Amino acid sequence: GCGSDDPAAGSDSIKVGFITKFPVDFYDTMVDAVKKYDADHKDVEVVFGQGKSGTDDEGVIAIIENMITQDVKAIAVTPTSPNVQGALDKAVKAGIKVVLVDNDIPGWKGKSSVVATDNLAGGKLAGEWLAKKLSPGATLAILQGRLGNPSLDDRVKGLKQGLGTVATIVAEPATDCDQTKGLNAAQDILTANPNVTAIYGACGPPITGALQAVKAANKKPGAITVVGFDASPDELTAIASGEQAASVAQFPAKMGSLGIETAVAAARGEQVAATVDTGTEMVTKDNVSQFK
Amino acid sequence: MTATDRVPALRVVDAVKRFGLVVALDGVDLEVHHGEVLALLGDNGAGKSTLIKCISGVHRLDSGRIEIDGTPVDLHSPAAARAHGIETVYQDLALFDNLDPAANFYAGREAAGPRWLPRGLRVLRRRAMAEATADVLSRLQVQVHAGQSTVGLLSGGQRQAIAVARAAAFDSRIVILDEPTAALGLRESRRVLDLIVRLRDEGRAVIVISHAMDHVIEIADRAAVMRRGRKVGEEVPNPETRQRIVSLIVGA
Amino acid sequence: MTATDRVPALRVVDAVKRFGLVVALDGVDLEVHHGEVLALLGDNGAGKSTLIKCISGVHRLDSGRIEIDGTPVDLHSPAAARAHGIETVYQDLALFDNLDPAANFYAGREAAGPRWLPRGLRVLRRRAMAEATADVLSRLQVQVHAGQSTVGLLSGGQRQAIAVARAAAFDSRIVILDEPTAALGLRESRRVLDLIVRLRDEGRAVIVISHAMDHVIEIADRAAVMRRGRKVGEEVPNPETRQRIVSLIVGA
Amino acid sequence: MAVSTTPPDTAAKTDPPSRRPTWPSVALALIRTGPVLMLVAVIAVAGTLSPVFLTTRNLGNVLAQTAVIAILAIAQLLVIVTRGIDLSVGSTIALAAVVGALTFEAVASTPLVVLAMLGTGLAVGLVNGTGLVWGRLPHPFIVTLATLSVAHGLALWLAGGQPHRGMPDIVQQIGGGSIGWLPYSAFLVAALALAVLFLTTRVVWGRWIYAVGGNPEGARRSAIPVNGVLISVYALSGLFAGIAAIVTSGRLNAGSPTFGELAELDAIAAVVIGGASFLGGRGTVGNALVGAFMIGVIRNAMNLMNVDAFIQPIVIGVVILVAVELDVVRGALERRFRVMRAVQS
Amino acid sequence: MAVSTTPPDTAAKTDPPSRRPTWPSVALALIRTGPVLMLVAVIAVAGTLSPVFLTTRNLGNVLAQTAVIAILAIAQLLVIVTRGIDLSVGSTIALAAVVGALTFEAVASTPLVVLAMLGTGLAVGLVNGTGLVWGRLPHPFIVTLATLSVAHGLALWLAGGQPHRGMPDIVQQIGGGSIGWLPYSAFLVAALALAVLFLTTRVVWGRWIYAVGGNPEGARRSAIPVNGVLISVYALSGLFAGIAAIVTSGRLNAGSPTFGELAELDAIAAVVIGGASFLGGRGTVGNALVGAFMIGVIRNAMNLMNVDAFIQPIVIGVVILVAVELDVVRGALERRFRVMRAVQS
Ligand SMILES: Nc1ncnc2c1ncn2[C@@H]1O[C@H](COP(=O)(O)OP(=O)(O)OP(=O)(O)O)[C@@H](O)[C@H]1O
Ligand SMILES: Nc1ncnc2c1ncn2[C@@H]1O[C@H](COP(=O)(O)OP(=O)(O)OP(=O)(O)O)[C@@H](O)[C@H]1O
Ligand SMILES: O[C@@H]1[C@H](O)[C@H](O)CO[C@H]1O
Ligand SMILES: [Mg+2]
Ligand SMILES: [Mg+2]
Repeated sequence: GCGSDDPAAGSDSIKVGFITKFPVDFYDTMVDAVKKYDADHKDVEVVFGQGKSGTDDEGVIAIIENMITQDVKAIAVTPTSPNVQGALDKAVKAGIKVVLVDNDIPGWKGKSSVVATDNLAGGKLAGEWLAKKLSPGATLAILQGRLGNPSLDDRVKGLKQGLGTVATIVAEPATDCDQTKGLNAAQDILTANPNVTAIYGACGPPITGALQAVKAANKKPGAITVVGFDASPDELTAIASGEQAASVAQFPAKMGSLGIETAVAAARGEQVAATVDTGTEMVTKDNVSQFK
Repeated sequence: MTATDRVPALRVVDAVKRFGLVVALDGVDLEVHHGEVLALLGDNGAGKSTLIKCISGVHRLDSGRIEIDGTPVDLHSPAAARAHGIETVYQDLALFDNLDPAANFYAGREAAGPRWLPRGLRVLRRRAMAEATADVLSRLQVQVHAGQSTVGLLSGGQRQAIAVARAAAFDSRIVILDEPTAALGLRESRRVLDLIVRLRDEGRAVIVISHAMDHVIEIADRAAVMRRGRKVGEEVPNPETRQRIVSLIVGA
Repeated sequence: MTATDRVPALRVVDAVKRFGLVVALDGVDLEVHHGEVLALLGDNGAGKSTLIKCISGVHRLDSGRIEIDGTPVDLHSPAAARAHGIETVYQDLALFDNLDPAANFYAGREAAGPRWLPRGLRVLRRRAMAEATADVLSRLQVQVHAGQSTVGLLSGGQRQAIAVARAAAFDSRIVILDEPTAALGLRESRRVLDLIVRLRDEGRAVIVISHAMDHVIEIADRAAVMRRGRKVGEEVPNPETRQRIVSLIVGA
Repeated sequence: MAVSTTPPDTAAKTDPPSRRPTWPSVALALIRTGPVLMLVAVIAVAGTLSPVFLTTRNLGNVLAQTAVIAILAIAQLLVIVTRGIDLSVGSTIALAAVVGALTFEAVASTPLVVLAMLGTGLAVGLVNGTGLVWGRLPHPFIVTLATLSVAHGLALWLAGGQPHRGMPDIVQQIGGGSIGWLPYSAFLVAALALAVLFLTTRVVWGRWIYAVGGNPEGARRSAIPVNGVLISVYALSGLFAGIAAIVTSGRLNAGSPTFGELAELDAIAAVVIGGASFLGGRGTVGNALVGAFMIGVIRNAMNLMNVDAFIQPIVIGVVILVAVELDVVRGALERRFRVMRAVQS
Repeated sequence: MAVSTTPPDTAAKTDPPSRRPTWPSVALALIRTGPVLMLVAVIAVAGTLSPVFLTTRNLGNVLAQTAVIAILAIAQLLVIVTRGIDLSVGSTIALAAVVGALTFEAVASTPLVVLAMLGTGLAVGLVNGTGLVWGRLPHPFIVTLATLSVAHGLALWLAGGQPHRGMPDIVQQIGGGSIGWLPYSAFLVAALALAVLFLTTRVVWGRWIYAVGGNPEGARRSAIPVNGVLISVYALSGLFAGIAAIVTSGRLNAGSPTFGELAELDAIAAVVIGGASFLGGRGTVGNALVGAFMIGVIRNAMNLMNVDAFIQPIVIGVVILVAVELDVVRGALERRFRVMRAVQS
């Protein structure tokens, strides 16, 4: 059921909250999967909530509080940061099961389960992939996401760990995951460092922008190794055409459906796994067809 | 020279205007004829400015009516009043401190062309406006320097002169001046008084608000006195009636 | 009553003030004594307001000096001028349209306590201020209604009366009034003239700018005439000297 | 000057106010409550559409969720009354929270943490105020935009881009604790609002703020210490941002460089919804609070009603516009009723 | 009124302007160039610190990167001159871009896509203008904040939260193409700036804009169609946001609900850096452009110099503040030199 006026939503119907960070395609895909689950399960009513930005702790907390008021039995939430744990504690105290989706809150005891990618591990994966691909003396530019956003920061941190000392990092501007800012930054990087070997981006839109800058600089497609994160539809197209080398894929739809399933199970008092790794995978030209 | 035509250029009938608890106009009747200077007198707060603002479309009457050349008109906005040939110098001057004298002078009726374009899109005739403005101002003996770009920096009298010149320069049939010489020096006042007389001689209807009895006696054909929102009397102002007018004003 | 003490209350020596290309003051000397009313005359734009603004700390002189009771002073701000006992009514009134009459009246010297607190943190004596303001205003015969909460809505004369009352009410040694009766009616003008005479009789030094020769002759002990930024002469104003003063003003 | 009491006999006449309550005067009394009326209307609609809205538990949530906007709005009101604007308050929250969290990590002393946060806020405010005044800047937009940027950068840099968890218990209580359903932060908001109400209506300084906003040059000529007033107003705005930082970091038990993002826009919107004017000299603390709660209530109600995230901004925009428009109509009605009452009496 | 030419003989005397160029007049000529001088200073510093900065290639980048801010700033200037503000332009870019992208998906007609984007921008602008005027709102902050919110929500909803890729070739050229190193968008900016310069300085409507901003009540009393002027200004601001949407979505070859986020703040900052006043009636197109390029140059230079991302906001804040402060000093110097020249001659 998808509303209290739904006749099928009887007394045994159970109300579960699903909270995402902010309106971007990544969460849209996730929410679509949950909506589908909602439509398929007459005995579950999902209430949704979404913050305003990737760092909108206050907004997410307000939604959590409001869901407590509405007596949901479980909340699946993509935490903007560990800062939301106080509000989640309140939920747990009110007998609500909490499932973290997309990102973990390390060290927080209240969670029933974590259905997520490990962003640090994802970043490391990209770093190791690049380390293999690049030759010593290579130079790398990093397009950061939104400064202070833990999951985005982890992707950069992970990359540096995986990369080791193979390449020198020549620039790492923040792009707020915005395509225009990514394009501007990449243009400037290519002007200042015309011979940069590789570009890594912590999220999809700036990578799409960077590809445009590479093209505008009259570089041959693929001359610069461009690696992204999230494997957005635009990135997949670029990988298929050879403009982009690779991207770290997450599986938002999977996170959504597994997240809501886990939350419902926890709410019904069933035993749930402490962690459900939805996995990350390196998407390259070789395997891109599987992701389309 | 007193006007003798039967239909007044402007007629106000039973005008009432309230601001909250204040009754600024309390049933005022007024007439002014073409070729006549009517002085509007009264103490501070008597309602003079309110009355002329109602005639100029700044305020709307709560009740009562206004006729021009015998026809009732709806002066719902200053634009409507201007369309009916009413031109006003306000007590607070309503100048644009950020604009130069010429722009102030022509505000709302800029010289511009070509004619077939909508008014707002016409190209300004800046040179022509600047020259005409300088001429009119020098005629009022108030020199404004080229170095003074905006009227916000002019002296009190220079500002008033610009406002008066603006109202008189264009071909309107009813000219209203709210204390036009208050900030003016001797010579400038004289020029404005001459100007008022010339406006009358051109057949326009002129309403002047002034606290300067000498000026009133010199130029006005008729004086209407207001007190506490009502019209309390009319006189032909001259040295003999002076004391009677003063009594009307102060209500003694 | 003309002042006879040797040291002037206020003395301006060789004052020069330029605004870009305009020389508003061009070497002006001026004195006014305690117990004296000095009229400052001149055509529009002659530099009168500029001079009193320099004395009041609004503008700084480009060169020249100002002495109070024989001592050179630095009037770098209106606060400094006020600290030296100078109180001014400006031509543009400088009222607060968003505040009520009492708040305007006491602006910058609010009645408040307790004394041991820094001035800004004292608690307003609102009732006392309202009452005193009403008294002072009614004495000037300008009634302001309770329903009129902010002075922005008052008539031109009501506004001017508040500004004049404000400058006169407090115990300052030098009072400067820039065209204090320009917007006032007959009765209100009379009250202000009486007020000026009383200020003089209390031993204060008074400078009045006015274009109304009758008023000047009636109340001023001495008249200084400015033209084009210079002081062009001084006279004791009376009916006999009237014509000479007028000639000085218009420069003929 | 001696005082005489000549009775008024000139000037336009005034009708005496009526004593008997007539229907226009009842309508007037209702309508005069001003923007509060609109807030009550919004609350009524929210309560009707969502039954949980009016539960004490939810009202507690609304109060807690709106505390930060409300605190910022109270101070922003003063800034706006002086014809100014303070864009830096959101970033200041971030900086103060980070400084507080780092202080807590270093010394774990509650008074020091609180002082550090308040001091940081005050410092940013003083930079704004003195920069505006001594820099003779034409408008505070620029200096507060600059400190917005600088404080944000400093917060990121000090925090190393990371949130720092942990706040003293008292701070956590202030931000997240409650007596029954009434959050402590609501009491804090009430106390601050009352203090500023007192300052603005009863104290000389408050009078000066309105004078400076109404006529800055006139204020200078009246020997009002205009520069001091401006500096004090920005200092207070900074200090209140520091207080807001305490509430935020207490509620979230952390200090993070992402706190307070765009909070300045909420605060300014609240003040403007409450009827203050960018042209200065107008606006009241009470109405600024009403504006803050208008925003808070709408957001809360939409969450409760499970309004689609894409639709929420549309609803917020429309509701704010309608509320303000109704207030415009209300004002016109108030004037009309005043006249009617005067005529009837 | 007949015209006489009595020579002036009263009033303060004026020194004739000097003919021979003296050193104060040379200094004055330099100093008078205004904010441009500050921009040149910033460019000089950037060129010194980063050798690539002054390469044509980089200058081309700067032009392309600043085009959107510049377009918005030109229109925002007009709004601010009328004492207004238009907060909705960023969201309008998003909405127009999404509408354009969806149109392109549906019909693939270039003129229709362009018309759809311009029309969307114009529509939002008309809503702002008529809402302000007919709603008798006290300030455009509220209505444009409302449309900010509504346009953002509509863009999200229409796009389903997703970016939609694909734009007609011509649109892509406008946004991303160039002749040599000169981007087409720079020509567009220049053309729009010249057009608005002409409108503001040579056309009646431009005169009215400054009159309405300088004295709204005076404008009404002068029979200037104040409401029409206000509506036209907001309509133009919306239209320019539509043009900015064409540039953005052409450059990125997509329409996405995330476009234009916070672009309004950049535009307003540019206008204010260029010396316009929120109190209305003051400001020029040229200086608004200078403000836009000041922001663009600083951002570009920091990227070139690889300034730490945490430090960038700090540098931006400080540089903007310093530039504006220098302009204040410049203005004071200008007045001083004017007097000096007058005295010398
Ligand atoms: N702030 C200013 N900037 C530029 N010019 C100014 C400024 N103030 C005054 N002026 C100019 O200086 C000259 C003297 O002005 P001032 O106001 O002193 O004249 P005034 O004698 O008071 O005239 P009025 O009788 O009309 O009030 C005028 O030409 C005026 O335009
Ligand atoms: N917009 C307004 N709102 C409220 N009260 C007003 C408004 N305009 C005028 N009044 C009041 O109406 C009364 C009449 O004012 P008005 O300006 O017409 O007087 P006046 O005769 O022109 O006086 P003065 O000679 O001083 O200019 C005054 O009491 C004034 O305070
Ligand atoms: O953590 C999330 C997601 O993994 C996604 O990449 C979108 O932005 C981030 O904030
Ligand atoms: Mg009047
Ligand atoms: Mg003067």
